Amino acid sequence: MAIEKIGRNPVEQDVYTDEMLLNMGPQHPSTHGVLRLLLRTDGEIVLEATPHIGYLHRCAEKIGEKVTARQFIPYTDRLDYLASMNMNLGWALAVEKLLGLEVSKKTQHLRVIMCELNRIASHLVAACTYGLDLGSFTPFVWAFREREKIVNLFESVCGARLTYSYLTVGGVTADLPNGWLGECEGFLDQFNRSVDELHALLTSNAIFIRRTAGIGVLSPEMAIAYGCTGPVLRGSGVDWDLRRDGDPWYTQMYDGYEFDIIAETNGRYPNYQDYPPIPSVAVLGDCWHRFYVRMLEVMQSIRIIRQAMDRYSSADGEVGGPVKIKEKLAKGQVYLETEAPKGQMGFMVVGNGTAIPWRTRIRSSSFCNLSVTSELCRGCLIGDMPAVVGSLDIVLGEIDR
Amino acid sequence: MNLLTQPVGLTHYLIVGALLFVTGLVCMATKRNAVGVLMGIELVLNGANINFVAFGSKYLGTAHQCTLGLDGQLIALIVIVLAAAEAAVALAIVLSYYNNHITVDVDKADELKG
Amino acid sequence: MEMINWHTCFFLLFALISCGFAIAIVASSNVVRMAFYLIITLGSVAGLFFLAGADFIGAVQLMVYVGGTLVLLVFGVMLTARSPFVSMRTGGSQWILATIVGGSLLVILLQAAFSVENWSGERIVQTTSAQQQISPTSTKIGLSLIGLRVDQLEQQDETLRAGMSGYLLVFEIISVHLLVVLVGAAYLARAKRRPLKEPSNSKL
Amino acid sequence: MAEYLSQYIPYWIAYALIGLIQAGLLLALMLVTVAVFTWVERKVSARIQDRLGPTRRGGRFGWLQPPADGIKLLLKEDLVPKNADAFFFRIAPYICFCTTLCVFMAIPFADGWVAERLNTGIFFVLAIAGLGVFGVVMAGYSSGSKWSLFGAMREATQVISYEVPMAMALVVPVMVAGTMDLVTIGNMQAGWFTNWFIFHDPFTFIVFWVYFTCAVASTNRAPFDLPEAESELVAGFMTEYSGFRWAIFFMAEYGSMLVVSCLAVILFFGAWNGPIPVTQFLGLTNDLHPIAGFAANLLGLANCLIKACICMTVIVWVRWSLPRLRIDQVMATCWKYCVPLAAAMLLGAMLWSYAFPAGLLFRNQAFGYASEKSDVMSDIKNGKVARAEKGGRQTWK
Repeated sequence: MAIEKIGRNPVEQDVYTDEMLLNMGPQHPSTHGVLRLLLRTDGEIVLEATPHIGYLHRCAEKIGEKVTARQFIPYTDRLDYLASMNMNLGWALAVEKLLGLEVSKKTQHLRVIMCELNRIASHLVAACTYGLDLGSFTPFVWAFREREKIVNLFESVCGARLTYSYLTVGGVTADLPNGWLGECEGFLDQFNRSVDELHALLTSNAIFIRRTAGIGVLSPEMAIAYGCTGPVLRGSGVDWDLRRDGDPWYTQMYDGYEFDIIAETNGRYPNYQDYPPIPSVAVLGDCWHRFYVRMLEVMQSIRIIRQAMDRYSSADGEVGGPVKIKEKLAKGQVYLETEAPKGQMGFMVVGNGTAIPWRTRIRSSSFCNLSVTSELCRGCLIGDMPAVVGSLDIVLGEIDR
Repeated sequence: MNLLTQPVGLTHYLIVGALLFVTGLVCMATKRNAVGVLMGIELVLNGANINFVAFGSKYLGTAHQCTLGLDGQLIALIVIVLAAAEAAVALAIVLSYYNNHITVDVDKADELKG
Repeated sequence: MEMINWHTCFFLLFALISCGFAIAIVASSNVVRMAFYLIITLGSVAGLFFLAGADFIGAVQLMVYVGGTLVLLVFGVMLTARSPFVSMRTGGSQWILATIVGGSLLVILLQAAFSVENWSGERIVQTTSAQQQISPTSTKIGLSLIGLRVDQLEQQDETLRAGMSGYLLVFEIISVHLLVVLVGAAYLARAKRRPLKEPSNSKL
Repeated sequence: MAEYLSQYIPYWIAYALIGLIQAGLLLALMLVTVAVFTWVERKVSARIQDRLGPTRRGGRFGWLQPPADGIKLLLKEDLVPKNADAFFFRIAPYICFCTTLCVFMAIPFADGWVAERLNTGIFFVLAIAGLGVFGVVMAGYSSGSKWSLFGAMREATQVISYEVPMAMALVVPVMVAGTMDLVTIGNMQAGWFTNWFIFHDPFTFIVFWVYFTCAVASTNRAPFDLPEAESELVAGFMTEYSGFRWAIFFMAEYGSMLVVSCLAVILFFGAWNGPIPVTQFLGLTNDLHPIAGFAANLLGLANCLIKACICMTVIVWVRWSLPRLRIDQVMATCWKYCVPLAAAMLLGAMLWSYAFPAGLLFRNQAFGYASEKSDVMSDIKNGKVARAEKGGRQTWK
């Protein structure tokens, strides 16, 4: 492989230096948990990056075969602990599909509110820790301030601030408390301004653009070949979102909602005039685009939540409660993927007529997204490593399960 | 004679200069590492520089005799600049040699072809 | 108690540091340590320059020599410091030969240093260091380099003064020399585009 | 001072005593600045980030946070890794610290208030400040950690590269002043703030920003904090350091921040002269009474330090606002922007001083601009040059 091929980095090799094996992690500030990247470097140039995972393995799938379907909900919280609501939803929908249990419309709208709120929270963490990876500390605190408000909303709903276990098989654990919708409305009203602040600090910052544009370019073909999903896939310009394109059992939740799938088509994003322009140095599929897609998806989530709140308050009927804890599962198998903030989260559950699933399997979006790391990092600089890994937005709890 | 109360003379400087010069020479002769040889050269140049500056100094007991005056300092200045140039070229040669032979042992540098 | 001459004290301090670490350079076989010893040696040589009243030369020594050349040297050391070359030992015979040659040279030089009576410090009129007004040299040096010898203005001998016209030519030659060196060094150590090795499945 | 004391005690003791007092004062200044600025940095960053910062130790503003931090660091275990080159590992922080402290020797804080007034002041400061890199390289190399080594290599490349545009940028005010003596440069800017060198001409104004960029880079502050880039190199050259030795590095960093800020103030922002020449209006000079002169100097000291603190606060502000550059971008910033810009400004300032020898802005001649030139320059003006030139011509024939 010639030097031209290692890409856009203007670094030439001038001295015969030793290759160095470098352990980035598992205790490293920018690997987002306990990821270990084994780097083979020549000076500052990364020749090869091999992710080593498994430091957070907790046998989640095996546990799923030892407890009943409803008892497994708290374990799903701990998969992607930054988007527990979406994890709950994925498992709940899969089990409900196996049970053939359809929840009420009102419950569905409530679930949409929660999932989209949690998507905002997850994307905020992704965006702010990305700033941290690039050495900018302030957006981290600003984004966490906003996330804190979402977490407060969740806390008043279910009492927990990280592991909610709120969406459960059969519905939700409890209906919304009084006045919650007003609080949520208040949050959304002031949230636009905070997103603009983040755009100013990161998206349109010259240094941020120089650090991310053109780095870690993931072509659409490669993204599809590696099974990348979520913002990573859409950042490469693939118009694919399970909320629109997924299993009907899942997409019926979003029936009639107006929202855009954030993916670049013909060099433009939906509603592009409302957001900072795409810098000329950015290449489709680079770190900047992945970041940008997340920032724009946050705005779409706000749209969805506003619609969902209207529908929730106008919907008749009751919100569904959880099923019996030892609800017997039907015989058969169900595999359902949902659009979690980090990508497609798939749950497979095989029932054999007892309350405890015979088989539980989880398809992790971060796992597939992480697998492109070695491809993206080949030939980049050590300074680009946090930029690339951070833009994939991985959560080790989900990868290691 | 008390070393601490006696003013410094030219001799003092000359001794230091001589010592640096000789250590530099020994360094050049004994080191096998090319960079080590380079360090010897730097020492030699500094030993010489000390002499130049000392002979040009007004404070070292030569004030009333014919001294180098400012010329001593100017020569020292020129030596420093040339030493920088020399080090740059020598290091470039060492690195080039190292690139081609993966060694910096001067004893192994016995072929003219690069 | 006799007055302690601080000038001498500092001279002895710097002289001991520079000589001691110079010997350490020769004695050490670890090239990285040698580089750091050299830094200390040359730094204290700058101190000796200051003590000799050559403040400009001392600053140049620190800036160009220690701050520039030696960083380059440390770079060279680090770039070539693969474990077999960090410490390369020298044969005993070379040591003996070098010591004999060096020792005899040292004897000659020391003999020369002590040979002139006027060069030893005892002849100097006792002056305290505070009374020695350090006259600025940087302007004079600067003007000498552009062809004006202001320190020779009082020179009575007309022919001598004519010969003291300055270092303009030298300055020019050195400038060109530096340019040539810059180009040459860049050429010698230029980026060689060598192929990147194929990735292997490296394991730790 | 030493002469005054020598009436009572032997001169050589008085000399040493005065030296020690000066060193102690400078050390105290540096340590106090470090302590204050660790607190300021926490508070400023907290304000930028909608936080409160320290609030517990020492009242509601957390005044006692720096001493608390210091005690905590002192009590921590002093670890030396097994792979480390123990001797170099141990002395490296002190090298950083000592070089920073040494620089203060030549920096004046008020008219004549300088430990050692050097004719080559600014040159000496640059030379010594450049030595700090060895401490870092030594620390990085001797730690026996790859992250530290990377940090050291980055530090070496970065600092050496940025010394070039920094020196070039500083030559501009030196050229305007016609001397490298920092005290003289400071006194030349007496009077209204229009006399400050940053307002001398457009080129000095631009070159200040070049200097500021280089200064931030040479003190390893964000966005140029690559040698200790947390998210890339864990903590760079400081990875293996703990407790007291780490604190020494920390103090050296803040000390060098103070150095570059003081240089900026002395060379561009009128040194100890305030924006309004209050002392001159009041006639507070040594001619009036030594105490008046002392008071004027005290005011000057406050002026100088306040301006330096503002400069440091700006550096802090920059740090908490911007992401970090990549190493090749740092180098590009140096060689592609700072060096050409500094060179162009140098040329421009030279031409400007030919075009407008008296200065273009309303320069107040009454306050002694250009009254101090070195003796040699006046020699030249007094016709001695002609003789020298004559001698020169004869040689070239």
